[in-house]
Amino acid sequence: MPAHRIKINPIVLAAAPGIALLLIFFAIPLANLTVRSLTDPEFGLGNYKAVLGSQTYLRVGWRTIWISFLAMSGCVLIGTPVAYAIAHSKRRALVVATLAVLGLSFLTSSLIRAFAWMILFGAQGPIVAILNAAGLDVHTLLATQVAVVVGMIHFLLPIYALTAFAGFRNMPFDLVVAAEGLGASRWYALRTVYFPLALPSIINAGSLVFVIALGFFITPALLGGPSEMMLGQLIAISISKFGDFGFAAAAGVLLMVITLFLLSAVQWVSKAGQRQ
Amino acid sequence: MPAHRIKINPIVLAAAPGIALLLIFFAIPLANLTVRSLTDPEFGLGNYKAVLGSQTYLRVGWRTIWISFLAMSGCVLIGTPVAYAIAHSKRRALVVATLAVLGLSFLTSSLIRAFAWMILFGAQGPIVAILNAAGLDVHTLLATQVAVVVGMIHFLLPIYALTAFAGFRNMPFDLVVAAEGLGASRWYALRTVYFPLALPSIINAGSLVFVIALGFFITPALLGGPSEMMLGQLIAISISKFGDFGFAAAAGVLLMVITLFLLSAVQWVSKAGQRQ
Amino acid sequence: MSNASKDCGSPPAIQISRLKKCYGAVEVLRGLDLVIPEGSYTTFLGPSGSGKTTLLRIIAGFASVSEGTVSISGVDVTDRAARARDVGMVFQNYALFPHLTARENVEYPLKVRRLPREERRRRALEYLERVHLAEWADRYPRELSGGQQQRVALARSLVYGPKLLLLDEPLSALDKHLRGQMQDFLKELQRDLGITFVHVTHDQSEALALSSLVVIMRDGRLEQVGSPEQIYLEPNSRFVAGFIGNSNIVCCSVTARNGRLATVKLGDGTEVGVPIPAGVTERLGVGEKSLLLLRPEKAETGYRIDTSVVAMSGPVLSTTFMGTHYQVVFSTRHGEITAHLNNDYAPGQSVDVAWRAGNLIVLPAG
Amino acid sequence: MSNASKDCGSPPAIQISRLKKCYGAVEVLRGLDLVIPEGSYTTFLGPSGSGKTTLLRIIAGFASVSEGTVSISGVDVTDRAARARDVGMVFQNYALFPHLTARENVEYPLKVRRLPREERRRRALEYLERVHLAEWADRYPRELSGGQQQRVALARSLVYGPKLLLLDEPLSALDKHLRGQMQDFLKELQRDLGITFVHVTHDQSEALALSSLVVIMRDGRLEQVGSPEQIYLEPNSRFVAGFIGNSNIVCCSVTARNGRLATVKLGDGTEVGVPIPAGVTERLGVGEKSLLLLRPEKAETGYRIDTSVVAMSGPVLSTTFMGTHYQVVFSTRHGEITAHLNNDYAPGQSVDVAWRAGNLIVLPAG
Repeated sequence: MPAHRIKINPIVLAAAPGIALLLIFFAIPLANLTVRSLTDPEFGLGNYKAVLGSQTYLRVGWRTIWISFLAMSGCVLIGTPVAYAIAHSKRRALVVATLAVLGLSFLTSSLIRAFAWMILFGAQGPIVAILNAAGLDVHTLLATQVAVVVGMIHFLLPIYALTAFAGFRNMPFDLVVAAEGLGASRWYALRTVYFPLALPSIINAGSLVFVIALGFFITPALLGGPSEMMLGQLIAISISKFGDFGFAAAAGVLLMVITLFLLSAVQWVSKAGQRQ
Repeated sequence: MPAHRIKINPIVLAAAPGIALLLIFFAIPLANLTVRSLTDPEFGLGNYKAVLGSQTYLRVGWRTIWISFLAMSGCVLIGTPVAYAIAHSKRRALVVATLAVLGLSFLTSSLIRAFAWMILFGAQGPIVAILNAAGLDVHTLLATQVAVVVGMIHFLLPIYALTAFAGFRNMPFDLVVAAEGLGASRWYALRTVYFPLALPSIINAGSLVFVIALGFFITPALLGGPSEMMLGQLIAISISKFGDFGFAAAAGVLLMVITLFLLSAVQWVSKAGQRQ
Repeated sequence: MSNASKDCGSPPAIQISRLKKCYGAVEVLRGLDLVIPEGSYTTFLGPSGSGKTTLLRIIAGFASVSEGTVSISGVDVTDRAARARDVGMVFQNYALFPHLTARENVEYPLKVRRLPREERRRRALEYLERVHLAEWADRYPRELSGGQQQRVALARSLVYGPKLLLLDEPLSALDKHLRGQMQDFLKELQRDLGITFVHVTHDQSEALALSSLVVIMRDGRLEQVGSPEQIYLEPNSRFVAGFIGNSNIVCCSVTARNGRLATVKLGDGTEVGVPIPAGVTERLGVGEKSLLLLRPEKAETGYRIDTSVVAMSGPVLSTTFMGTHYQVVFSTRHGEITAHLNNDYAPGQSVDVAWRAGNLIVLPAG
Repeated sequence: MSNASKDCGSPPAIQISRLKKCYGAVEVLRGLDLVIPEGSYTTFLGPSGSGKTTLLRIIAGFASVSEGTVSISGVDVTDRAARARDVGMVFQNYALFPHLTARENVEYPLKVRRLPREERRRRALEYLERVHLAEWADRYPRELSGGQQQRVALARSLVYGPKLLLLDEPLSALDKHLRGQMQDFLKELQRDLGITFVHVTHDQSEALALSSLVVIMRDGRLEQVGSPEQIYLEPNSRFVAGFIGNSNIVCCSVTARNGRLATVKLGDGTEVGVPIPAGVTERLGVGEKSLLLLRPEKAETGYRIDTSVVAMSGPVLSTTFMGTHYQVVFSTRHGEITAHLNNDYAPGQSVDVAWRAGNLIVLPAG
């Protein structure tokens, strides 16, 4: 049909350089990382064997997943009601104040926040003082799993709450009102109507903070000890202390694989649940 | 009026513990930080004098703002057309692919990304090889401002593009169509209709990445040298190398003040511009 | 303004006394008294901002009152939560649960009431059948058309046997053809079930077509309450007359009164005797400025001039074919007058039409 | 189906030939030929999905064609971008620029055309005056009501003097009262300007009230093109008859034909002579199944039974007061019949009404 007209979309033209650059930014560093992990110091799977063959390193891997899971759970438990409240409360002052605190928390450099917790949890910090006054013999809370998880929740909570809020804001709250009109209590309506519809938002926000937690580095480095080491630190130490780029690259690739695997698993389960 | 009824909002009740915890998370560490900066090793403004009194440290402060500004500008220039394209293109495949790349980039740990750039920019990396082949005598691109800015753009671009996209998606694109119907070219319509309406989204996303850049730590530490030191590193070094908590706390408070000041200034100018 | 409560028999479906509703300093309902009889199809009619939806939400229990009381079937429910009022409500956007099928949506209020699964299923299907959707029971809302979603919402609000169904502009999202069908369906449904329907609308023809009682609201007050015939034929005010149907309004003054009959004089000296609507008797004293309403559809051609008609004549400004009639606008000494006639008139042509005294409506000015 | 192009004088405002539009495998316009005369007020009328908005967007240049050509004022513009067609377009949601004032919005097309600042300002104010908004010139769109925004959009589409104005369901967002006012305003504006208006709507009464030419669309095809009177009084098909106005439809068969007159026989043996609408003469052979349309508003009481009327009688099912008339539904041997009568009938009461042969419309079945 000669009358069919093909046009080059000017939008696509305008964005083409940006998208190309993005692909370069995305693909080249990762490709390079993978190559390095397979070739430094020599070609082969040696680096991967070194990571996966060691009980210590495997334990670091499992710990990374476990601590990330704890941090995510904390965010979901604390952050979901907060996100719900700011999405649907009509008290504008409360909503604005909460959003401001979340926004400011998010913008405060993660380093400063980890540092603040170091002081708080440290030997001269107020928490130890309170615990000692209560008769507990504690010298420091630093280098404990509690410190790492609390610090990570502090970092991740604003991200979780703001992401969940963005989803909750589009929730049809009039459905809860309608359910109450049909005789349901607020709690029953939330459980049977709101929650099923909000679940994808909760899963999304949870996956996001989980994945961010997996790659964490500053917070565990400052608040945890050697026995709380996570994969991020392992990579950093391999470079800065031992200059072992190949090993670090292999650990980095493994971290990415774990991330992608867990993310796909969650998405798959969530989709399957919705289909059902 | 006795018939006026006051009810405690159940939404607020549900979220109260979360919001309280959030306030604690937000307020206590920062209060502690401020106290430490004023009292360690002794009460007074000594730590602030140490930071502000030194040419070296002031230069670190200016450099932090300058590098953050460069990184932000890069994000705005590259990311705005990308965000525009994924917000309005009708080619679903392109949109989904770009969003996936942005999402994956965002989720890849900042450490891994900085590390990938270290390899790329390093003495044995491909870029140096290409430059040498082109006859340029370059040993490494590491420890240069270029490396820091490129690494930061890589980290910040997905955040910028996704934030701007969220704003652009709600833009009334039919206004551009209407402007074309009134005789305007696509470019004229974008300039006179789309851009003025999109400006707040661009400013928002730009401020966000700028503020995140100010607190940056990993990327400049790994890709920059001592002459590219930013405030985040200064704080980290003060703690890890010299154990000078008071000085680090003062630098942290100053970083936060700079952040809030620049943020408010941008918001104020942007609001004033809209009023005009 | 209030319509009298029946003393005999069962209590009214809804009784509202001295109801006020404020949002901050804004009074959106300014002291209402209203009785809605059991088994009626009542519409709240008014322009946007008149408070009709707020009144409905207060009856449903979704909004609190600032002053006054609301009784349903004789029980004061002012302080009762929506879920304890046992009324059905159909929302403007239907408010169906998107993650549940049509049947599960209809089962929802029964599940809340802990009915056994079999009983639930049976009754849900029974009500889906009533709204002619039995074969769509397993579809999700997104798989249904607007009209079908509307009917699922109806079934869901009726399945638990409320004595009162509230409908908030239920037809405004439907296109004109479907709206007509749904009007017939709603009217039949109400007749079959025998329960009270209260329906909010801003469309006067919808209100006339559906209801046994029309409540006209304006600025948070009741402007007039009555049957469609009363509202149309005996409006209390210029607002009601103008809101219900299109009218020509001509200034006049009352020159004599004789019981329910007034003699009015137009600007050109014509005098005519007209019946006085029930609600405005006190406000139409001799010598007072008043208004004469001439409904376009009551215009007649070929008449005899005498004291029993008001005649208007002048050159035609425009003629529009409306299907059922021609709408002829012509210029007279009393201003532009519109008449619905059966013949086409060319612009400029002179036309003579008249209204019989029995078809005229007289109203106090202002 | 096509209406003939005038050979004399200026070319038609729009000429569409063999136009097809596909989205993927879906054909939304299935080969249209249409001529819209210069200076007409044309409406595209049809249910949603009939392709009327797509056709308008193709004329405006916002959608491309798959096959065929579009000419505006005799020039083939099929391949021309929207901005080069010099037509005005008013969008359903008005599409005003929110960051510009009313005046700046109206100036926009003049700024695009690089008119000097003074000239721009003068013409913008002139057109704002034309839509009665001169004193609102410095308000932003959000500070204007829906009807006012609508009029700013009109001024903006007219200020650069297009010969053709396209309106995409411009009144659908307004409430019923405002819609009536805007209809009058649009009609007057078109008469004053003398340019061609093409107006998309799904509301048949809007189409009748506004247009000199009605284009009825269905499933991507033109169903009938004609004046409002032709469409209403001589529908070509059951679809058109049903879409324009409400009708009773009764089966019959043609027993004799005599030029433009057919004799039809109803199920009960009644025979009546009826005129044949212009568009269906070939499809109404003797012996063929056909349909008789009885418009409710043409029903009459108090008639003489003879071969010049079709009489219907039966018990009343329901009566609804509609203001201008009572809508009476009654049961007959031919099914349920609706009539618009001047009196109230109680359900169960028997009613006798008739339609004069001249008011009947006969159509081919199916």
